[in-house]
Amino acid sequence: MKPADQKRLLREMIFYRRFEERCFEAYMEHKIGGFLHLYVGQEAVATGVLEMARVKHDYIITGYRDHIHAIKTGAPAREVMAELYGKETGSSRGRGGSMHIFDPTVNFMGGYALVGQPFPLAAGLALACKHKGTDQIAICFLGEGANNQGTFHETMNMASVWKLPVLFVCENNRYAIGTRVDRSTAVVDQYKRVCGYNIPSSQHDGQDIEVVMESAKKAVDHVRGGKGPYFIEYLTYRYRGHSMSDKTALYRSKDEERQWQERDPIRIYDRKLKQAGVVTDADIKAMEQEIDAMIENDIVKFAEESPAPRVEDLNKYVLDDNPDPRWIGPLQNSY
Amino acid sequence: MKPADQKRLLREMIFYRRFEERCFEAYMEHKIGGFLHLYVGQEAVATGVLEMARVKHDYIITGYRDHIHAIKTGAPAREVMAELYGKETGSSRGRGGSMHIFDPTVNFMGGYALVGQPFPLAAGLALACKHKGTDQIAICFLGEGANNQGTFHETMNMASVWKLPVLFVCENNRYAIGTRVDRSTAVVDQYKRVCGYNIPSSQHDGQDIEVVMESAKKAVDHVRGGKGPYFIEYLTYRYRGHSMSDKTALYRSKDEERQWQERDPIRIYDRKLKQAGVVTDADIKAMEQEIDAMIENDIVKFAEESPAPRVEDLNKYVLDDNPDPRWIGPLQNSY
Amino acid sequence: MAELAYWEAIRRAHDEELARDPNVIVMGEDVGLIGGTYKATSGLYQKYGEKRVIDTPISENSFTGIGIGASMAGMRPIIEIMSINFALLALDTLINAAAKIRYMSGGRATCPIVMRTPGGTAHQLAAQHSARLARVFMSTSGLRVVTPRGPLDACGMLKSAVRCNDPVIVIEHERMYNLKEEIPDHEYFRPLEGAEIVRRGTDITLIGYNLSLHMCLETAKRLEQDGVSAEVIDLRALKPLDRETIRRSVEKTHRVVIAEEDEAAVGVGAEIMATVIEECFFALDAQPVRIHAADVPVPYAENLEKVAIPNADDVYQAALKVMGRI
Amino acid sequence: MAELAYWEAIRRAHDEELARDPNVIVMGEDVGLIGGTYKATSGLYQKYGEKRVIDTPISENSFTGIGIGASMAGMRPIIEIMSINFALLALDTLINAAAKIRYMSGGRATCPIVMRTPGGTAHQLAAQHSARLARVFMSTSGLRVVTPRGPLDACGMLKSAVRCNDPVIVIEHERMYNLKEEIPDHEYFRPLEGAEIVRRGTDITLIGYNLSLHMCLETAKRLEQDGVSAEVIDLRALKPLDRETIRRSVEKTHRVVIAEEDEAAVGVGAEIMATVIEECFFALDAQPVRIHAADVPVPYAENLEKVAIPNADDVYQAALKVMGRI
Ligand SMILES: Cc1ncc(C[n+]2csc(CCOP(=O)(O)OP(=O)(O)O)c2C)c(N)n1
Ligand SMILES: Cc1ncc(C[n+]2csc(CCOP(=O)(O)OP(=O)(O)O)c2C)c(N)n1
Ligand SMILES: [Mg+2]
Ligand SMILES: [Mg+2]
Repeated sequence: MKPADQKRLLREMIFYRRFEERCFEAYMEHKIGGFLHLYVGQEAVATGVLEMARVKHDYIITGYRDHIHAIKTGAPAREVMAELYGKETGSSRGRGGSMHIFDPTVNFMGGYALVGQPFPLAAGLALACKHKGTDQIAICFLGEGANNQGTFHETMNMASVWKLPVLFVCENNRYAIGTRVDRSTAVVDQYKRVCGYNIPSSQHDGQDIEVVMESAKKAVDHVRGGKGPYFIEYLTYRYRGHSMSDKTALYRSKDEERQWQERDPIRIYDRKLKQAGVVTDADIKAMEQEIDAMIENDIVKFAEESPAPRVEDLNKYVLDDNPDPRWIGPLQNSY
Repeated sequence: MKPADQKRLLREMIFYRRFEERCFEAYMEHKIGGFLHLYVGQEAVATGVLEMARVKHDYIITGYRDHIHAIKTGAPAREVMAELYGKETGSSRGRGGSMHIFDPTVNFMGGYALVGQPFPLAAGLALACKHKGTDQIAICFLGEGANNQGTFHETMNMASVWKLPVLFVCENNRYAIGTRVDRSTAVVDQYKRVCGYNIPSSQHDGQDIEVVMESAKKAVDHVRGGKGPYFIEYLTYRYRGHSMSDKTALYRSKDEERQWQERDPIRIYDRKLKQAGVVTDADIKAMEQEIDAMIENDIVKFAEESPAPRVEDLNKYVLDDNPDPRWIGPLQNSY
Repeated sequence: MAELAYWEAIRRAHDEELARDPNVIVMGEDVGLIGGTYKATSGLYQKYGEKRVIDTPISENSFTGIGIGASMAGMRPIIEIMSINFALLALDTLINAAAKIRYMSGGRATCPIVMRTPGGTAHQLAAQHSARLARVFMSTSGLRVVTPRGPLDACGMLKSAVRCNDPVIVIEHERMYNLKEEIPDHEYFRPLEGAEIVRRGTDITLIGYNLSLHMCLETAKRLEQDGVSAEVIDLRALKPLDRETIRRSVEKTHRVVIAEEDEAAVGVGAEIMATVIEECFFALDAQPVRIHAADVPVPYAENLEKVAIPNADDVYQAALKVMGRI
Repeated sequence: MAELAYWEAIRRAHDEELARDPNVIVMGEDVGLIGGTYKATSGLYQKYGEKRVIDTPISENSFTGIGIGASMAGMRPIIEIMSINFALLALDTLINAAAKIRYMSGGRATCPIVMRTPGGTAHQLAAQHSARLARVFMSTSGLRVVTPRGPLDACGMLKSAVRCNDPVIVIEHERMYNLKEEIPDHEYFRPLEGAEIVRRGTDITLIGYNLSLHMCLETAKRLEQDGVSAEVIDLRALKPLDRETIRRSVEKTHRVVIAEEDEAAVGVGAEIMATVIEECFFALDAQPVRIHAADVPVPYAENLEKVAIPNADDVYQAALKVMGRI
């Protein structure tokens, strides 16, 4: 990989971290409402996997922890922020909020709040790709907790029987809210759970973006190559609570948190790049400043200044707002 | 096994066959309504497994193809027939019909029409056994098609995490209505599908009752011994259509049917017992006559002569008919 | 014009839409090789192949979800759920996903799926095979719900449903698949909105949908012999509901009986009753009456089942009562 | 008497029942170690151990089914579904199994489970976290459905639900968990049936349940200043429904407003409206009115959410209209 790309990836991860932290602040200021699930700690997974995908071409879908997946796929960060602010300029026109970022213009097909629901939707996107004979694939990011849902099993089976071009990315951050994986799951290595579907799978470090990229490339190639689904697991960690109200002290130790802090994906990568002479501390400082300025002056400003949806538009988007009367009516021979 | 027991088991299987065939006739005569799913061809599985269980002690549960499981568990055959006739003396007081035979007095906890629904119910029965510290186990019989339902996955996982005393018996008769197992399922050997749950499993011939009994004994011992769930698969075949309206010619060949007819569980066993000198052709003939007479003169007669439910009782059994007013009311300070 | 059975009309709609648009696919349990439990897709697997007419495993929630996902990428899946009872397993993808995706994406993503399913009590199928869940879909914003009363609507509305950009729930009935009606030989469409006056009258309005519409028609015939002129409305579409047609009719007749096959509590009948009250309370000359099933799970025994579910005579008796004849 | 918050009252009911009967268990996602999303089970895992207070995987349909199976063998499981939205995943085991097992076994098998869940729109949780599904359970025969309005009922009804031999659905509300009320120190029960007149009046009847009851109470206070005496009914139990209390009240006041938080179509309000019509049509002096949410999936944006869901002022305005004051 070229140094320029390495530098870009480092910058991206720092940006994602700062973006999420800025969301946290905005939430504290009551600018953002509802549930807010931050991606802090897991950045290398989405960044690395999507770097290996063909974004805007492949279909991407995930759960409620979706800001970064959307942005890396190509959704404008300011629209994501505007969505969190509940503005008409938001990715989902202010209707969806944090858990439901959508940008079909870049084939980002949404964040979903129901744990496990994206599995079949992803397989359906893949079915469409296969049906149309394109070389697109679908990529589904979900947590390890989601794998206990019935849709996991049903979808893995159908994806395999029908050889659908879908890559399942399991972000195993060890917890589903307060439940540690071994307390809810008989086989804790998630990649082993697909053995009953004839789907190849593997497990990798999710904190080292180079490991992520290398493994993701193989998985993407497999799927794009027409060999059917692939299931890839990354071991990672969320540094913050599950959502804003969550107190991690109830279910995990400070010690454990500290150990994972040492495996911070940004620190791992910046150390690596510094050692390789690709970046200096000064470069990073400059990056951070540039990022913070951009977040304030572009992203947050855009969100702040954008208009809220008009209340007159409450009923928009429930059904097709301009339906073809041939299918809808009115019925001729009635009153 | 003692010859008397062998003879008894042969007689049981012949009885089950004749019972089901008599149901077929009664359906043709419009004495039985609704859906009717017959067990013809699969007799060795329920007979063999339940012979190894402690019936009336263990909990048994299954799907809609449930007559024989109920009878072998101890539900009086005449009550089962009366149920099919929709009579007040039926196993379920005429309210359930063929798909919903219940007899909790012998711990037969029902037949269910929703494919896959009995999985969690069985695990729940097992949870109760474990909770109370008895040496009871729960046994769940279901078809291979049911294993594609989300409840399979969810339940296997929980049964394993909580080490529940439950035996899952998969009756793999190769078809789910008209869908052959390989057309719906990525891994057709059903016993391999539990690899993701840390549940031991095995596959056996379901047509030879001695094979069934031997393998079931090990499985039952495992579960009763406190080692957690076990999943056992039997390869079997239903000779008739899925239900009465089903035309098998749409999805399987006469040739295939003929091959399986040669593996008829009753013929396999009677040949074996004749060779061993346990029974003679004359014995079998006598048995058949005795069975047919009993079916007509006792079972069918009972069903025919029993009264239908009273229409005044329509609203009985919706909720507890004699609730404790302390929990139900009336509320004192209202009108 | 040829006379077709209800199932044949559905089959024809599938056939025409499959032939026209390569993005139309059919999915469901046993819809392919054996042509569907009620033959509604028979021969299509043989004609269009297993990639277009897809036999699914018994995984209702996820094969519905796969249909939804495919529709988001431009496909037009027609999903069959073999019986509405099994739809309870698929409500997460139908209600939490399909019905809400357009709204929560601010109109940027759409789910043009069709979900067809027979709902209703057939003959002695007992509690787990007799659900009548129209009410659940009717109460879900973001869905369209239609209930074709016969072959004409069954074909014409299904075709409209496939073309429409919204998720459409088509509720059929096990006891209607063999019902016959003449339908045009040429391609035609029937709209997804609008109640229909299927019989004009002046003295009382009988409102039904799906199977219960036929109870209303039978009642109207009997009432005629009693000298009562009944107007019969087929709701056709439960969502969106055509309140206007109901209002106009009741303003004319001043009397109304609503017939449905479901239990009373929070049923379609309750909503129609509320609609009548909201639209024309002061036009009423008699208390509106709803006919519905008993508040019990459906029993197997024939005699119990018979009293548990409503029939045409129940509607007739109610109409006489509303007319002050008894 | 001590003042307890709603969540504390629920916690106390759990605690008392767990202490009394070894067959009582609690199951749900994160109900154990961390004590539940709304703290309603906090401390119980520590007190009763992981065999009695069970953290489940995210498998709603099956952990509910496991609770049902256990109840058939004599246990008394209290199942928490973290949000009513997720209950759509468990409707097969709740509606196709729990609600029907007693009936279809001819009374030979029973399912004495309790399923607790918060239903309603909280603050900006958007379409997939704002469901108000009381209607779905209310329309299912074989279930009991209760909606405690405050700590007194929350504790007393939950205890009754655990003792009762039927499956009971307890619908709470995310915006009520911190609501406070004095409740007795000694053990007490509140019945699972019966609407309650929570305020007596003579001019108009306001009917609500769960959160909407509080809108009615607020409205009654405002109406008092206008010289209107409002009677307020808390339905408390949606199934079975206390039709008698509704009838008596409306026969006295001749006017009625029904408030609910759900969308109108086939909602609880429709059923109450139909009940009023069936019970006391001729006693009405004005058209009954139902207050409800807009027919849209719940939007995230604060301003849109505000207009999508009803509030106390909507009930007040409706009452004025029914009173002929505007
Ligand atoms: C169907 C459903 N059940 C429960 C929840 C509540 N819930 C939200 S997130 C979550 C944990 C999910 O854990 P995991 O899949 O590991 O993802 P992570 O949050 O760790 O990224 C739960 C239980 C939900 N949103 N949907
Ligand atoms: C949830 C659900 N989906 C679909 C059906 C329709 N159905 C009834 S039996 C059956 C096939 C089941 O096959 P299998 O589990 O192999 O059992 P078998 O009939 O072979 O004994 C299907 C699809 C149903 N009853 N319930
Ligand atoms: Mg996780
Ligand atoms: Mg089978």
